[in-house]
Parts: sequence; C-alpha cells; structure tokens
Amino acid sequence: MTTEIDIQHLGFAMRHAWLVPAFPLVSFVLVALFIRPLSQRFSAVVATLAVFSSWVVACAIACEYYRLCPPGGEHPVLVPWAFEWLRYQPGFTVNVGVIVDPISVLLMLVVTTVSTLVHIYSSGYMKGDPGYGRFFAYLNLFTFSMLGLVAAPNIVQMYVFWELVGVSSFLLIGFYYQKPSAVSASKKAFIVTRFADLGFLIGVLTLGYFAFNLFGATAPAVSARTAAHCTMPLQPMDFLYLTSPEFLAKFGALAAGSTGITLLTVAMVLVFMGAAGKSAMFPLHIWLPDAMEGPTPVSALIHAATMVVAGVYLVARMFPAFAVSGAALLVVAYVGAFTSLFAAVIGTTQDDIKRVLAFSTLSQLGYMMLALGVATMDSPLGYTASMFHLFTHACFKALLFLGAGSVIHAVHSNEIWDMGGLRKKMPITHITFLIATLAISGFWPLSGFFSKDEILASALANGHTFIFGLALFVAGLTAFYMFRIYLVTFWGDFRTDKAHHAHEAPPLMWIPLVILAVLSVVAGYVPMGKFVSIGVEHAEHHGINFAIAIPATIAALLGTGTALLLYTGSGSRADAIARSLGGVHTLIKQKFYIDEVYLFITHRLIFNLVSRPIAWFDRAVVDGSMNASAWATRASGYLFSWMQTGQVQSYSAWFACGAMLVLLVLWAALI
Amino acid sequence: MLMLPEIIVVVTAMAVLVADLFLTERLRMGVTWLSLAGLAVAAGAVFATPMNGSMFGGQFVVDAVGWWFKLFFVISGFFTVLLSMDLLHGRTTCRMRGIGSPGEYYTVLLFTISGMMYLVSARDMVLLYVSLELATIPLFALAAWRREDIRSGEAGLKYVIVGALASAFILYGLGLIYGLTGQISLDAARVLKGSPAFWFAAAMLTAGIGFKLTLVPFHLWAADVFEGAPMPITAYLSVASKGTGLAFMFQLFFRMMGGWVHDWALMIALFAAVTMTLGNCVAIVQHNIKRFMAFSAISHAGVFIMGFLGPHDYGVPAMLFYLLAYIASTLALFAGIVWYSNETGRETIRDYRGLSRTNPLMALAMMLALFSLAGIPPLSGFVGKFFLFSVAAGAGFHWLVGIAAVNSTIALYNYLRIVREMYIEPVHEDGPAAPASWSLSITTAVLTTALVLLGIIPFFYNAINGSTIAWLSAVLPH
Amino acid sequence: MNPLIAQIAAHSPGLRDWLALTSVIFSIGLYGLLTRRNAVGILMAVELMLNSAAMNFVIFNRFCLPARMDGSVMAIFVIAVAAAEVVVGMAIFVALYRYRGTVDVNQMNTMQDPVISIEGPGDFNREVMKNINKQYKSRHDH
Amino acid sequence: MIASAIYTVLFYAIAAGTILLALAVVNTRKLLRAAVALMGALSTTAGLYAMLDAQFLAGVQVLVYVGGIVVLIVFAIMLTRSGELLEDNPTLKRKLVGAVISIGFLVSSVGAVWGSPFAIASAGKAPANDALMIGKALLDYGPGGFVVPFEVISLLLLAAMLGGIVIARKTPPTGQPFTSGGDLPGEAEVYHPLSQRDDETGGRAS
Repeated sequence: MTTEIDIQHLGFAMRHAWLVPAFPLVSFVLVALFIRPLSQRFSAVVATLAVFSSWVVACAIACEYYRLCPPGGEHPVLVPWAFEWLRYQPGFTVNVGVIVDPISVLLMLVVTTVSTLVHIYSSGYMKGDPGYGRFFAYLNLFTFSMLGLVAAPNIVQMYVFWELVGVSSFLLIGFYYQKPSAVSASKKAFIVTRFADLGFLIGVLTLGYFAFNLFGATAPAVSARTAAHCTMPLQPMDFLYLTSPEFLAKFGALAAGSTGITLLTVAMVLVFMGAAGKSAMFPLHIWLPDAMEGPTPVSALIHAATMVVAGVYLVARMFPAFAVSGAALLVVAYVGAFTSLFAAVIGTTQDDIKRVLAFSTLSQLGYMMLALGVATMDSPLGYTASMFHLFTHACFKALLFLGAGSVIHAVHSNEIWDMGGLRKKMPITHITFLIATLAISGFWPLSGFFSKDEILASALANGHTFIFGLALFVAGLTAFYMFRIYLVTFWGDFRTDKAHHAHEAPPLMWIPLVILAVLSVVAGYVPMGKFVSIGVEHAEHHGINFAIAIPATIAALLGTGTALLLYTGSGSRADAIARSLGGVHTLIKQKFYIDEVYLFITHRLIFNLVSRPIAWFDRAVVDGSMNASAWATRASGYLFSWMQTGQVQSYSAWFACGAMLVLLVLWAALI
Repeated sequence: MLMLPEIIVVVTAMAVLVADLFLTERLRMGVTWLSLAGLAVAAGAVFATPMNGSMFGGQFVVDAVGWWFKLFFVISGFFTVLLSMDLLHGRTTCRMRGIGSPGEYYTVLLFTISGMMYLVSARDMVLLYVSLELATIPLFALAAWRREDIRSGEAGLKYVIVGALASAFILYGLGLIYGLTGQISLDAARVLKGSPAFWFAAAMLTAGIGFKLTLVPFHLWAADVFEGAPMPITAYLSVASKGTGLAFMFQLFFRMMGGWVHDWALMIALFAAVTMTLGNCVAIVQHNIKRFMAFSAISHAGVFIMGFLGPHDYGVPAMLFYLLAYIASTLALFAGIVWYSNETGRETIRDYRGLSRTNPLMALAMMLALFSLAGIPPLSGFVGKFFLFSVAAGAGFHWLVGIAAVNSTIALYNYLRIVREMYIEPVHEDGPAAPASWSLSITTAVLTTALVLLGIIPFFYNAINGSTIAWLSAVLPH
Repeated sequence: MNPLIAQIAAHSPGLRDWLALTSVIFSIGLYGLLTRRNAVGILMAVELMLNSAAMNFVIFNRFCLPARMDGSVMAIFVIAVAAAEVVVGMAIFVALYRYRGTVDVNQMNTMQDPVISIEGPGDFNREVMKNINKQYKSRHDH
Repeated sequence: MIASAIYTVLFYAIAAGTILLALAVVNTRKLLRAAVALMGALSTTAGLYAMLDAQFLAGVQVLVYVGGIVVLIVFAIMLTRSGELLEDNPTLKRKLVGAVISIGFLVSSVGAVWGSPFAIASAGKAPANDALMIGKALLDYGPGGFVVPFEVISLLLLAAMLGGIVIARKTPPTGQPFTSGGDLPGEAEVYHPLSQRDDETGGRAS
C-alpha cells in the first residue's frame, strides 16, 4: 500500500523542518558573539532553550511523519524542505534541505534529547569554569552540525556537515586548552578522522562522477517514483537517487579494471572508511579513548550518543548501495565484529572510568556496524536492530557517562581505584548507574536486552554463526567490565579521603540522570520494527526469542558473576572477615587463591597474553603508522625545503633545469 | 570606450604622482584617497565596458575572461592600497623605518595594475611581452621598497635576477614562435604543427609561466621574496601576481597553443601534482608567516592549473571562480597579518598565539580565511576546490584527484597550525595593543563576508559561468 | 672566378647559422648568470641573453617576412624593457650595497629555509640529521 | 658573388668576435673589463643588425644599449665599488653546474632550430627606408600597428625610473641596518636554525 502524501500541503512542523538545525545555529551565533561577554549564566539558559526548541520541533516532525505513514506500513523518504545551493551545471545541482524518513527522525530525536539533557547537566557540571559561555557556544555549534548531518538529503550536504561536526568535536575535545594532553588529543582526533574523511571524499567524488554520468539513463524512473515526496527535482547527489535500485543496478555492473571488484564496492568501501573514522572502527579507533580528555558532558554527547553514531547512520543511509555490493557489506560486518571484540578485551583492563566507557562505546558501535553488516535487503532485521541498538545505547551510554561525570565531579579523579563505597554517598547516581550497567549488560527487562537480542537474532537468522558466537562472547565481556567498574566505584570501602567526603551532585545534574534512567528502562519496549524498516519484507521480531535470550542472559550472568567473584572478595575486607568466622585458615587460603586467580587471569593471562599484545599492536602498528605518515610528510618537507638555499643562482639553476625538463617531457610525450 | 578602465588607472597613477608633489605633509593622505577613488571608479568602468569588443584594429581586445580578470586585478589593487596605507603613512605602533614615499608607491602599484589589465587584452606578442614586463619589473622595485631593511633589498635582488632570467626565456620562446608562424599575432600560432622548435619554445614559455605562477621547480624565488618584501606587497604578490600568471597562462595556452592544450594535459597534471605536494610539504616546516604564505600560494598554483585539464567550458569558470575565492580569502588573511605586523613588528606563526582572546573578531576572520584556503565546506575555497577537482576527475585524472585530496589534508593541517596558535595556545604576553585601524577593519569585514557568501550563494559562480561560456565556444576549437 | 671565393660565397650564412649564433650567445649569458658572483655581473649576463633573444626577432623578420617590420619593432621594445630592468636592478643593487657593503650574491642568503632537527624514530633520523648538519655547514662556508 | 663572399666572411668574423666578447663578459674577474667587453659585444651585435638590413635598429642599439645601458652599468659598478675589487672566483661546483646547464641549453636549442621548418620567404628584400617603416608601425593605430605597446612601454619606463629613484635615494644615516622580523642573526631573538626547536614537537606536549 503506497501512502498518498501531498508534499505541498504538509503540516507546520514538516514545512518548517529547517527549524530543527536552525535553533542551535542562531543560538550559537547569539551566544558566541553577544551573550557570552554579558552573562555566563544567561548563555547556558539560551543555549539550553534553543536545543529544547529543536527537540519540540523534532517531536512534532516525528508525530506528523508517523501520522502520514503509520507504523507498520511503508516508510517513504520525504524531502519536505530544500533550496538550491550550488548549481554546477544544468542538471547538476546540490541542494540544502531536510530529509525526513524513519532513521533521520530517530536520529533527530536522539540527538535533540541527549543534547538537551547534556545542556542541562552541563549547566551544573561546568559551573565555575572560566570558559562556561564558550562551552555552551561550542555545544550549540556541535548540535547544529550534527542535526545538519542527520537532515542531509544529499551526500554533499552530508560531507559538509560531516566536516563541521569534526571541527566542533575538535574544539570541544581541546576545550581545556591549558592541558597539553587535551590539545594533543584534539589534534589526534582531528587528524585521524580527517584521514578517514579523505577516503570518504574520494568515495563521494567517485560516486558523484558516476551518478552524474548515469543520471540521464536512470533518473527518470527514480524521479517518477519519488517526485511526489520531494519539493525539489531529483539531483545526482541525492541519497534518493544514489540508493535507488535503478542506479545501483547500472553502477554495480561496472568493474574496476580487471580485478573483478565492482566500482560500487570500491566506492562503498571508501565511504565506509569515512564512516569508520567517525565511528572509531578498528584501525581508526585510536582517537576515541584519547578524546576523553574533553569535559565529561562532551564525552556523553559526542563520543557516546551522537557523533560517533554518524558513521553507523551513514552506512544505514547508504544501506541499499552496500547491500547491492555484498563485499562492502561483508567488510562492514567483519570490521564491526572485530572492533567489538577488540575493544571489549581492552576495556577489561583499564582503570580510568572514562576510558572503560570509551572502549565500551567502541565495542557497542562495533555491535551496531556488525548488525548492519549481517542485514540484507531481503532480510533486513539487522538494519532495524542496529537502529534499535543505536537508540537504546544512546540512552544508557549517555547515562553512564553522565553518571561517571557525576562521580568524577565528586571525587576529582578518573581512577576507579580512587573511588569505592560511593553508593552510600551518592544514592541517585548509584541507582541510575546500576540501571545503565544492567541495561548495557543486557539483563531483562531493560532496554539493552531487547536491542542486543535483536542483533544476535539477526546474525543467527542470516547464517553468520561465527559472528553470532563472537557477539555472544562480547556480551559476556561487556557484563564483566561494566560490573567491574560498577563494583569498584560504588561498593567496598572508601579508598581515598576524597571518596569519603564525596556528596551527591546538585539537582541540575541528577535530574538528567533520572530522565535517562527512565528512558533506559522503557526504551526497549518500543516496537522498533514497526517504525524503522527498509526493503520489502517487514522486519518483525515478535516477543522474546528464547533460543537467543537464554544464551545471551547466561553470557551476561557469567560476566557479572566473574566480576562479583573477583571484585567483591578482595575489595571488601569487612565482609570477608564476617564470613571467615567459621574457619580462618581456609578463608585465608581461599582469599589467597582468589587473589592468585585474579592476578593470574587479569594480569598474567589477559593482560600479558591478550591485552598487552593488542595494546602494543594498537600503539606500535596502528598508532605508529599514523605517526609515521605524519613524520614522513614532515621529513619530506625538510627534504624539499633543502632547495631553498637562499642562493639565487641555485634558484636560477633549478629554473633552467626545469625548462629543460619540460622540454624532455614534451619531447617524450609527443614524438 | 573599451580601454576606459586602463586609462582611468593610468590617469589616477599620474594624478597621484603630481598630487604628491604639491600636497603638504599634513595632507599627504590625499594620495591614498585619490588611489582608492581611482581604483573604485576603474572597477565601475570595468562593469560598464561590454564583455566583447576590440579597439585599434584588434590590438586591444576585451572578452569575458579578460573582463573578469580585469575586475579581479582592480579589486586586489584596491585592497592592497587599503592594506598599505597604515604602513606608508606611519600610522603604526611599530615604527618602521625605510618605507615611505607613498606617492611613488601608489603610482608604481597602479602602473603594475594597468600592466596586468593590458596583459589580458593583448592580442600580439609585443603588447603581451611589454605589458607582462610592466606588471613585473615595477614589482621588483616594490619588493625592495624598504631600502633600509637588508631583507627587502635581498628580496629585490633575488626577484630581479630570477625575473630577468624568466623574461629572457619568455622572449626566446616568443621569438621562436614568431619565426615559426611569421606573424606577431597570438592567434596565428594556433595552427602550428608540432616541430622541435615549437616544443622548445613551449618549454621556454612554460618556464616563464612557471615563474609568474610559482610552479615547481620555478617557484624557488617566491619564499625569499615574500619574506623580504613589505607586508602589503607580499599580499599583492600572492594574489595579483598569481592572477597575472594565470592570465598569462590563459593567453598562451588558450590563445596561442589552443590546439595543443589537450595533448599537454599530462604535463599540466604533473605540474599540478608536484607543485601542490611540494608547496604543502614545505609549508609544514615554515615558521615565518610570510614564508608560510609563499608556500601556501605555491600549493594553490598547483590547484589552479587543474582547471586546464578538463573540458574548458567547466575548467575556465572553475579557475576564475577559484581565483576570486582565493583573492578574497588570502587578502582577508593578510589583513590580519598586516595588522599584527604593524602593531608588533613580529611575523612568525608562534607570535599569533592566543589571538582569539585578545582580538576575537580578527581571529575569527583569520580562521574563516584559513578554513576557506584549506577548503573546508561551506566556505568559498571548498566550492572552488570542488569544481576544480571535478574538472580533473572529469578529464580522467583520477590519480591527480587522489593526490589533491591527500594534499588538502596536509594543507588543512598546515592552516590549522595557525588556528591552533590563535585558539588553543596561551596568550602572547606582548601581543598587539591597538585594535585594527578602520582601513584594515573594513578590508577584513568585506572580504570575510565575501569569502563566506561566495561559498553559499551560487550567484557569483553562475555569473562567471554564464559569461564565459560564450567566449569559450568562440575561442576554442571543438 | 676564384673557386675559394665561390666556396666561401656558397657558405653564405642561412637562417640556421644566424639562429645558432644567438643560441651560443644566449647560452654564454646563461652561463654567466649561473656563475658570476657579483650581482652587477649577473645583470650584464642578462643583457647578453636579452640581446640575443631580441636578435632572434630581427633574424626572423629578415628571413621570414622581410616586407613588414614586426620583428624590428619587437627588438626596439626589448631594448627599452632591458633598460627598465637595468634601472630597477641597479637601484636595488646600489641600495643593497649601502647596507651590506657587498653585492656578492653568495652572501645574499639571510633568507633561506632553516634546517631543523626532525623528530623521528631511530637511527635513520640520526643519519638524516648528520647529513643535514653537514650540508648546513657547507652552505655557510664561503 | 664577391659581395656574397665578403658578407660570409664578415658574418663569421663578427660572430666570432661577438662570441669571444661575450665569453669575456662572463669570465673576466675585473668587472670594469667585463663592462667594456659587454660594450663591445653589443656593438658587434649592432653590426650584425646592419648585416640583417636593419640599419635603424643598429643605430638604436648603439645609442640606447651601448650609450645608455652600459654606461648605467658602469655607474653601478662604480657606486658599488665593484670595479676596484677582483671578483671572487665561483666555486668549481658552480662552474660545472653552469657549464652543464648552458651547454644543455645550447645543444637542445641548436638541435631544435636545426630540425624545424621555418617559413623562409624565398623572395623579398627589406625596405630601404626602415626607419620610416618602424616609425609608422609604432604610431599606427590600425591593425598591425603598435601604438598600444608604445604607450605601455612609456609607462614601464616611468615606473622603473620612479622605483629606481625611490630605492636608490639616500636616507639620513641613522646607524645600524635594521629589520622588522626579529628573526635575523644579531637580533634579540636569535634565529640560528640549529638552535631553533621545532614548535610542533619541541618543548611542550609530547
């Protein structure tokens, strides 16, 4: 059943969809130029209100979209608002507009919700910071860029905002510019993602070139199908065209040279390179742990809930193209799977609470990529699952980061071993953190359970048994490391004076925690399959599939149990003595034994055999190759600057030699 | 009256020279006003002239491309005067000795502008050569204008020697072409068949173009001359002189060797690749901002000539548009640099640290200009680069586009060095005390607005595109 | 008729001989430009080059289209341009001499790219640095 | 026939003289002698112009080049006291580089000229009154005239003169040479390249 939509007569929110990114932009300009010098406090209010207004509009758009295209039916792509930006030549125009379809609506909601909460939280967290107003200006800039990215109806606009997001992330990571580590982290993030964007750019150019060449042959069919849903004529760079079966069928038939690889695969792998950079997929992940140098609300907003999912969003947006080129999709699946395992293993050994969360984010992003990778157009459950996990993950990971921020705010340290016993001092933070931990570990009835379940189901359903097993293992590891930091932070004794004197965060900070906690609990009950779908068949995953839920829960329980075993025994001496009343000898022996096991497992086995080699590989090979290329560029700079001797006669000699060289080239080329 | 803009510029130059004799020291500012007014009127006159027509029996021709070039030259001259006035009239915090004689300075500057304008209208070798020299030789003097600064003199020396060498090479090449065709007209050479002498002449002329446009390996003079020349002249060299090089290349490659452009595409692509790579790599290791800007200009030369590769009805408007974007961005950046050097006398990149706190608006403008030069969307530099890259891709030079993309990453790193100094490093304890003068403020504001608007409003590109297509269909063999 | 004279007359210079002559003079000028140490000497070499390039025009005018005067006119313009070049060049050299006490182009290198240590990994870097330092020293030994 | 033979002999003699004088220009260590050699080379060129039936041009060459430009060069030699000194010899390396490049140029240019068809006019003699022709061409504003470059060259000469005057003008002596950048040897902020640490990696963040 095709939904009849009159694109010219939509409701207010749809017709004015540009308001969503416009609010933060206006607020950014106002705050940065005018309000910030006047009042720090007022800057925060204006910035928060602007993002909140965006949230209201986004909600209105969502309501209207699902009123027009009811859940469970077909979900066409609408472009209710656009204007012409660059006219390269007749028939090749790049527009700026807002795209409205299930995933953009979902992302708009996620971004505005998390951003609003982070704004509120930050107005408490950043209190007293000299850069208070500047911080809110940057946050607004980031929110604007991210919304512009989400709303992009064509790949050029996407690329433009992609870069803007990178710039604002650079500014926010380097917010504490007095700290050398923050400066180098921001530089690293920018350079690594920029390097990845290089691939993206080449991919865009390749796509654009062929899109334009094939436009005449394939566009009319696409245009006839979609014209009713767009306010502007179809253009070669539009996603609607790039993901249309007509174009992909033609483009997918072109081979790149005689290698047997299609050009489509090449282009899609290049595009995925950009996505992998933003979403910190192995081996381009190295910037994300360092990015934790930024203020914690930034980590929650950018490096957990929104910017890092831009890569997932891009792959989802271009999903039909990836699906036509099966090879590119396989790359996505395996890179995602490997990243999720790799990051989870490293996560078990970190002691900095934000770094653990960063590696956890990497791992969960890998999960989302994996889910996209195992989906196909015929069996698109993974697509829905990925978006579902993106949604639930945004809730509980933002909550975890904000909770961690609250703890750090109280203890003034990032080290989990500086904390301990905080459950009594910070009850609200503790409860919400626990909810988020349970959610990410995948315990029923919290949201993580449902979305993870769906990812596992999709992997199994499409025959990727190996990936399924791997994902199951990662689920166990996730539970382990999350409970590890949870237990060490909130249970046991106060390990330092600061932990002893910690107190609950102010209401401005805990109210967002509570809201996010509620969302983390209920988000799993959204029937995502009805709202987000692609392809012909509707991805429905009814109820709980026990064949998957039981192994997943067992894995989570195993992880949790190991954490309990390892971290409560040695951590809380008082409990141990209470239990030891029966037989002190055996207790000491057992304790000794547990310590040994702990040491052996963590330090000897995991650390030496797995984590350390991985970390070494990470630092020496992945990081090293990035540094080496930077070094090589600099070295070539010195090498070439050697021509600049300051001697005018050597300049003249080069000049004359150059003329001779041109002559040689001409002769060689033309005779 | 097709020659009206040139005549206005020349008459203004003469008037400035005469006025300088009669004005008292107190009224000396009058020469600046006169120059500015003359250039503004000349810009209006350019607008008033039609986009095609010829005078003196075809000796002097105006076409759409020349029309745009003239407009760009007048605009860059206008802003160069605005950038120079504080320095020339001693209205700076950091007192500079050895720069003065504003009347002569403006006169010489205006003469070079008229030379550039004649260059694009030339249709025979004599006018081409003479106007090229008019656009070059006085620049030697301007580079050496601060006669008490040994670096300025040294810059003049290097410029004059390499410039004379280039001039001799160009002349030798033109002579051979003249011999081959037997005619002094530029268009006559388009029917030439390939022969060793023709290729030899082409190599000589390419070297001459390379000198003006700073293509590798003819670029080596640029860094030293840029560093030694007075700051506004450095700005002028990096925009107007580059524009002249491009115009000269247009004249030679489209008019004279029009039938050969496609066969030489590989050579142009090699030049583009080597030039932008070397420029960007060497810029990494620069500390002096003038040298840095020299290498930035060199790498942009590589980007410019990518426009010669593709189908010309895309390439030519793309090059013109990028030239406009480049002029706006570079001059906006130089407004900040001139201001900083006027106030403190310092010119290394490290000196700009913390500028965003002491003068946030100027830092913002400089950042926008740097981002535009680096090609960050949606600023004009991005749009221009996008067009040029797609021209090269359309011509099948995918490897060149790859190299250019890698280069834009390196370039971004380079420009971010300055942004980082301004935004992230602690404030310079001895930074500029005074805010920018009104002339620099106006320059900055106008050009920054322009570089943003050029990128987001398609009008300008459409205007260039629309007017040049007719010219191209007339001038190019298909 | 004396056969020697006939022989000589038969070798009457053609276009190529004339052009070879200008090539030789141009090359000599180029050599001078590349080797002379005094800036004024370099300018003299440039004059030789411009002169021979101008002569090309006159030669072509004579041999290819004797009816018109284009090449000769070009030569006159070249002479004028050369004069302008010399004026500016000499002014710069005189001003420079006033403050440097010399116009030796080898010493005109206050502006050049500095040679800086490359922070890089391992022995390779040390080798590179050693070479660069050596070259730097040689650049300043005159 | 005899005229032709004389012409031939004259050509080779003058050409050899010009080449010798040109070699003297670039090789003499005394600059004043080089200037005299240059004067000679330009005069013999004037002779060659005369042999090319360009008598007016030969006159211009002697008047402007020999009489004007070379005198200017001699002035410059005097003002920079280059005439009193023996110029330092260029290094062997530089000589070698110069020789290789100029011989490369010579070989390729002669080769290029030799292998190319030039449009040699079989008939036609230069007009007898070339001064009149040139004068007409310079002031002709129709097709094939040169009135525009003629005006432009006057601007060039004026601009060059103005620039030259300003630069060579003496300013009141105020002592030390100075510079603005603060990055020259001898300035407060010493810019010795080897002591300068790289701002990317040196000092601060590692």
